Amino acid sequence: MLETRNLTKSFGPIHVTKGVSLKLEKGERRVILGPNGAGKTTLFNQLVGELTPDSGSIHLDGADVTALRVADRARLGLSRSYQKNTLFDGLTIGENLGLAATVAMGKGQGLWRDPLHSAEVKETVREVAAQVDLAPLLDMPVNAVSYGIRRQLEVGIALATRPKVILMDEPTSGVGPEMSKGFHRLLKALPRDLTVLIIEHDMDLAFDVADTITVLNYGEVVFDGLPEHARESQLLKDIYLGAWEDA
Amino acid sequence: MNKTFRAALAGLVTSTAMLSAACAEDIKVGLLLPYSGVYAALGQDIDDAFALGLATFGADSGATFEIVREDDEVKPPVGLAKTKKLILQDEVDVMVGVVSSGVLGAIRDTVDGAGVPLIVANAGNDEATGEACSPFITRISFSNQQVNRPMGKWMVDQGVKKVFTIAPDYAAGRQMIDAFTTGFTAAGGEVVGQEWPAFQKTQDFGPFLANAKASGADAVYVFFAGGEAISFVKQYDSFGMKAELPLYGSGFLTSALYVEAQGPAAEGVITALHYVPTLDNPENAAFVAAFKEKTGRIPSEYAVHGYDSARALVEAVKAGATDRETLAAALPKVSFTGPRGELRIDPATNNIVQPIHVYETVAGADGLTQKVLATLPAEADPVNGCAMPAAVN
Amino acid sequence: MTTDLGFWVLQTLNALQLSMLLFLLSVGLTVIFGLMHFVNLAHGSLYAFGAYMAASLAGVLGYWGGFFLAPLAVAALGAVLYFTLIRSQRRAGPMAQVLITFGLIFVAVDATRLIWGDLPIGIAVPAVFEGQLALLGVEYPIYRLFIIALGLAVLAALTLVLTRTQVGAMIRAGVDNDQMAACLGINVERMFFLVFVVGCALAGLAGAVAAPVLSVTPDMGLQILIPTLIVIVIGGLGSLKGAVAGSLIFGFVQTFGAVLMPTFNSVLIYALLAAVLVIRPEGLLPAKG
Amino acid sequence: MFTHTPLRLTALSLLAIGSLAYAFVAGFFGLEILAEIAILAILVIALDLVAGFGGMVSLCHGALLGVGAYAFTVAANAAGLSAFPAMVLAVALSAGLAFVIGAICARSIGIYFIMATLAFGQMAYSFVFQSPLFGGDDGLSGAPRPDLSAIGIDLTDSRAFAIYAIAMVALTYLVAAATLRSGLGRSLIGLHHNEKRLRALGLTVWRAKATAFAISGALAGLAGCLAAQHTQYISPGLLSWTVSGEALVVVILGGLGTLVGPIVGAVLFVVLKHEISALTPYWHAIVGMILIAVVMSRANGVFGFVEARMAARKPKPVLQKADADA
Repeated sequence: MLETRNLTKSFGPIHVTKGVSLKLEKGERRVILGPNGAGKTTLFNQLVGELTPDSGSIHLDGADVTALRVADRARLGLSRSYQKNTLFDGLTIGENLGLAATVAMGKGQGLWRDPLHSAEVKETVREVAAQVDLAPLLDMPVNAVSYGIRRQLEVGIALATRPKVILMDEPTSGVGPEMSKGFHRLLKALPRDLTVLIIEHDMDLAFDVADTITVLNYGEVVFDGLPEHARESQLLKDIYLGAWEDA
Repeated sequence: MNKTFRAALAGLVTSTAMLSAACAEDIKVGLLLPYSGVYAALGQDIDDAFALGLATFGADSGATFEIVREDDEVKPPVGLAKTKKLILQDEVDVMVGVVSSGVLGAIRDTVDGAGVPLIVANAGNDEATGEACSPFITRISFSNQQVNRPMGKWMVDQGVKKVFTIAPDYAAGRQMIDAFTTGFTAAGGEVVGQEWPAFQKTQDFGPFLANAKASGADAVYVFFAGGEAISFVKQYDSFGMKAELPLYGSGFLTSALYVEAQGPAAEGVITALHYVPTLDNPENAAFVAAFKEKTGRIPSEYAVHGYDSARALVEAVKAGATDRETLAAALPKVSFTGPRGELRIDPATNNIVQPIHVYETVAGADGLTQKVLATLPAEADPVNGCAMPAAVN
Repeated sequence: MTTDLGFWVLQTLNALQLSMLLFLLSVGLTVIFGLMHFVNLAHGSLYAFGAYMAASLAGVLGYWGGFFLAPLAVAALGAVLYFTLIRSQRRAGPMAQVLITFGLIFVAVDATRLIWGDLPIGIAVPAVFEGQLALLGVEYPIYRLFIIALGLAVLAALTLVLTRTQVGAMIRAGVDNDQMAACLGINVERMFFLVFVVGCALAGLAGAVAAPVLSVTPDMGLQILIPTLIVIVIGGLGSLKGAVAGSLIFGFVQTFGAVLMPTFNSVLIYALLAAVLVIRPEGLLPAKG
Repeated sequence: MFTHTPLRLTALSLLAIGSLAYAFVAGFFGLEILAEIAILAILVIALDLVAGFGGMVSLCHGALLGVGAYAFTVAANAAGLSAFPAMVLAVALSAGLAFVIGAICARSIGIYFIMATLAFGQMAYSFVFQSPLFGGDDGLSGAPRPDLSAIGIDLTDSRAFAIYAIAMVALTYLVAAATLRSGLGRSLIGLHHNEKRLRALGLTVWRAKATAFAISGALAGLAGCLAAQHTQYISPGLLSWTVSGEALVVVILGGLGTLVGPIVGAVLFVVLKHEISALTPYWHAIVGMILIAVVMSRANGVFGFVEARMAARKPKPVLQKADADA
C-alpha cells in the first residue's frame, strides 16, 4: 500500500534519512520507534511531500508519488496528523472536521454551494466524530477545549479525509496515561482496511496496537519485523532503551 | 458628453440662476485650488493674490464678492466633486482657479454643461482653449505653447543652432517642448536629441544629463516645475555643464517662487515666461509692493494669475455682468493693462493674449533676481480645433 | 553615444550614487525588520525629516552642522516613536504595523508642511565638494563622489560592527533566532532600541546627504518609500547583504533603464521585482536559510 | 467561519434602510457623498473578503479598482461598447489580473504578501501613468453611465445613481457572503488559520488563494466601474498604493473580518473626511492620528468593538465533557 525505496535525505553533513526502505501492506498497522532525533518525523515529512528526499522513491498504492506535491498525495488517499497540534484555531470542532472533509472531497474550491451543510460532509463529520470520540463537542470552539481533546481532533482531521493510508505522528504526545489508553482503544476500533503508520513513544502501547514494528536510529532502519521479535531484539534494547534512559 | 446629463444640469442651473438673480450685486465666487498636495504653495499664491486683487479693484465695482474655497488636492476626481458642490450646492456665480491641467480636464464638461463661467488661473494645457474650449471657460493665465513657441525664434536669433531638450514625460511637458521645437525648427534651428524622464518619478537627472552632454548641442532647452525644477537646475550645475552648454527653458524652471532654493546654480539660466516680478511698469510696481506688504513674499507668475483673475472678474462686473450668464458673456471681452503688460482675451479661443518676457536669472543685491532680456510681442495661439458657439448672449 | 566609454563610466557612477543613497535608507529598514519583524512604512518620512533638519540647520550652522546634527535629530525622533508607538506594536502583526506607520506618514507629511511650508527648499553643496573631478575621462561632481564614498564607508562600518563586535554578534543572533538570543541572556529590548535608533539615524543621514542634490519637499518621504521597499524585497528582508544587492540592482536598473530603454523604464523595475518574487519569494539574499 | 449573527443582520438592515432613506431626502452634495460611500464600501468589502477572512492583506486593491475603471472607460469610449458589456469586460479583466497576482503571491505570506501586492499595484500604476493610450497623468474623461431609460430610470440623476450604487453594494455583499459560505470560502478561512494543514488535506493552495483573490478583484473592478461612472473622469491616482492603504484603513476602522464592519467604516471614513477637510487643509494628519488610535486601541474597529461587547454579555459556552487532563 505504501512503500519507500532507499529513501535518503541529508541537511548539510547530517544524514536524517539514510536508505530507508519500508513496505506496508493494505490494512497493516505499523509503529515506528526510535529515540529523539532518529529521523521519524523527517521520514513522515518526506512521505507526505513536505520535504523532498535527496534520492530514493515513495510509492502509494503501486504508483510512484515521489514527484507529487503534498496536496496531490493527499488526494490519492495519504493523510497525516502532526506531533504538534495543527488545527484551525478560530473554528469549532465540527467546522474543523467539516473543512477537512470538504477539502478531501474536492469541494474546497467550489463556489456555488455550502459544503458544510451538504449531506456527505455532515455524514463524514458524524462518523469521524464518533471514531475519535468527539461527537458531543462538535459545537465547541477549538480554542476553548483542553489539550487532550485537541489531540483527538488532530487525528480526527486526518481521518476526515477518508484516507487509504494514515500517518500519525505521536498521537498521544503530551497527554496523560488515562487518555493515552483511551486513544489506543480508538485506534484499534479503526476500520481494518485502513493502513496505519504511527510514530509512538510509549513502547508498551506501541506493542499493543502494532502488527509490525520499524525502529529508526540516526536515520537508518535498524529493525523491521514483528513486535514479538522486536521485544526480544538486543539491538533494539541497546539503542532504544539506552536513549530512553538518557532522556 | 451625455446629452441628458447636460440637460439635467442645465435644468438645475436655470432654477438656481433665477434664485441668484434676486440679489444681483452679490457675486459668489467659488475658488477651486490645491491647498494640499504637491501644488499647495501655488494654490496659496493664487489665493493670496486673488484676495488682494479683489480688495484693490473691487471696491468701486458696486458689488460685494463672497468667496467659497475648495481644496482640489490636485486630484482630478476630487476637483470634479468639489466643482459639483460649488455649482450645485453653493450655487456660485463664477468659478476661479484650477492649477492642474488634469483637474481642468476633469471639470471641463461639468462647468461647460452647467454654464458656469470659469476663470482658469493657472492650468495651461493647450486643449482647454483648443479642441476642448468652451464659451464658459476663460483662461487668464497662459497656455503651454504660448510660453514656449516664441523662445524658439529668439534663441535662433541669438545664434543657438543646435538644441537638446529635456522635459518630464507627461502632457504639459510634451506640449511645452513641442511648441518650442516647432518655433525653433521653423526659424532654422535643429533639435539634436530629446529626453523624457518619467514625470514625478525622477529625482536624479544625472543619467539624462550625460546624454545631453554627449549630443553635440549648443544649448539645452528644458521644462520643469516645482521640486523637479529645483533638482534639475542644481544637478545641471553640479555636473559643470552650464559653462559649455548654456541652459535655456520655459520660465517655470526658475520661477521666483523657488529660485532661492536653487541658489547660485540658477545664475545665468535664460528662460521665457509671461510674467517676471522685475518687470518695469507702474502696474507691476504697485502689485509687487502690495503683495509683498500682504504676504512678505515676492509675487510669482502664479500670484499674478490670481491677481489678474480678480481684476478680470471685477472688469466684467463693471461692464454690467451680474450672474452666470452675463459673467460668462462679459469675461472674454475684458482687456486691461496689468503687471504683465497689455492683456486681452482671444475671442476665438477665450485664451489670454499677452507678451512673453525672456529673462536671465542673475545675482542681485539681496539674492537672485530676474533680468529681462527681451519682451516678445503678444501673439494669439492658433485655434487648434476650437469651435466657439457664435454667441452666448 | 553608447559606444563611448565616458558614457558608461558616467552612468555607472550615477547608478552607484543612487544605489548608495538607497542603501543608507534600506539598510536601517531591513535590519529593523530582520531583528524586530517590524515594518516601518514611515521610514521614508524619517528620511524627509532628516533632509528638512539638514536644510534648516545648514542655514544656521553651515552644511556640516546639518550633516552631523540631522541624523541625531532623526535618531531622537526615532527614540520617541519607539517608546510611544513601535514598542507596543512589535508583536501586533504586520497589518497593525503597516497601518500605524501608514497613519504616521499622513501625520508626518502634514507636520512638515506646517513647520516648513509647502515650498521646496534647497541647500547648497558644501564648499569643499563644489565642482567636478576628472575621472577616467569624465568630469564628475565631487559631491556625488562623496555620496558614493559615504555609502561605502557606512557599509564598511556596519560590516565591521556586525562581524567583529559583540553587539554585532548579538544582532546577528537576534536576526537568526530571537528566542534563542533572549535565552542567551542578551538584553533584547535594549538591542531593539539601539538598532531602531541607528536605523533612523541612517535614514536621517540619507536625507541630509540627499538634500543638496534633490529638492526638499513634503512628499519626498513618500516618493522614496516605494524604491526603498523594492530594494529590501528584492534583496531579502532582514539582511545587510540583501540591502547592498537590492540597492545596486535598483540603482543600475533605474539608471541604465532610464537612458537605454526609457519607454519601459518605469515598469522594468517592477517586472524585475515580480520575477524575484516568483522565483525566490523571500528575496535574493534573505537573512535566514 | 462566517455567519450572520443577529447583530450583523441588524446592522445590515439599519445600513440599508438608513442609506435608502437618506437617498430620498438628501440634497445634491449628500447624494454625491452617498455614492462615494457606496463605491468605497464595495472596495472594502472586496478587501475584507481576502484580508479579513483569508489573511491576504493586499495593497493592490486600489490598482484593481483603477484597472476596472480604466478598462470600463476604454471599453466604453474607444471600443464603443455600451455600459453593461463594458462593465462585464472591466470586471473580468480585474478578476483575471487579480487571479494572476494572487497566484504569483500565493507563496508569500505576512509582510511578504503585503510587499508583493504593493509591487504589483505600483506596476499597474506606473503602466497607466506612463501610457499615452490612457491619457497619462491627465487621465481620461467621458465614462458613460448605464442607460436604464428602458425601465424608466435616469442614472444621470444623482439620486438615481446613488440608489443604483447602493444596489451594487448589496450585490457585492451578497457575492462576498456567498463566497464565504462556499467551499472556496471555507477553504479561504481555513487557509488563514492553517495553510500547511489544508495543503496536507489535499487543497491546491495557490489555486484557492488565486480564485479568492480573483473574486475580490472582480468586486474591486466593479467598484472601479462605478467610480468611473460616478465622476465620469478617471486618473492614474485611482491606482495609487495610497488608495489601497486608505481602503485598508477603512476595513480596520470598521472591523476586519466582519464583512459588515467595513461598510460601517466606509460611512465613517467618508463623512469624517468631509467634515475634517472642511475645517483644515491638514486633515490628512487628523485622519492619520485617528487611524493610529484605532489600531493602538486593539479593538477590531468600531463594529468589531460592538461585536466584542455584545459577545462579552452572553454567557460563555460550557464544556460538556470533563477533561481528563487539562
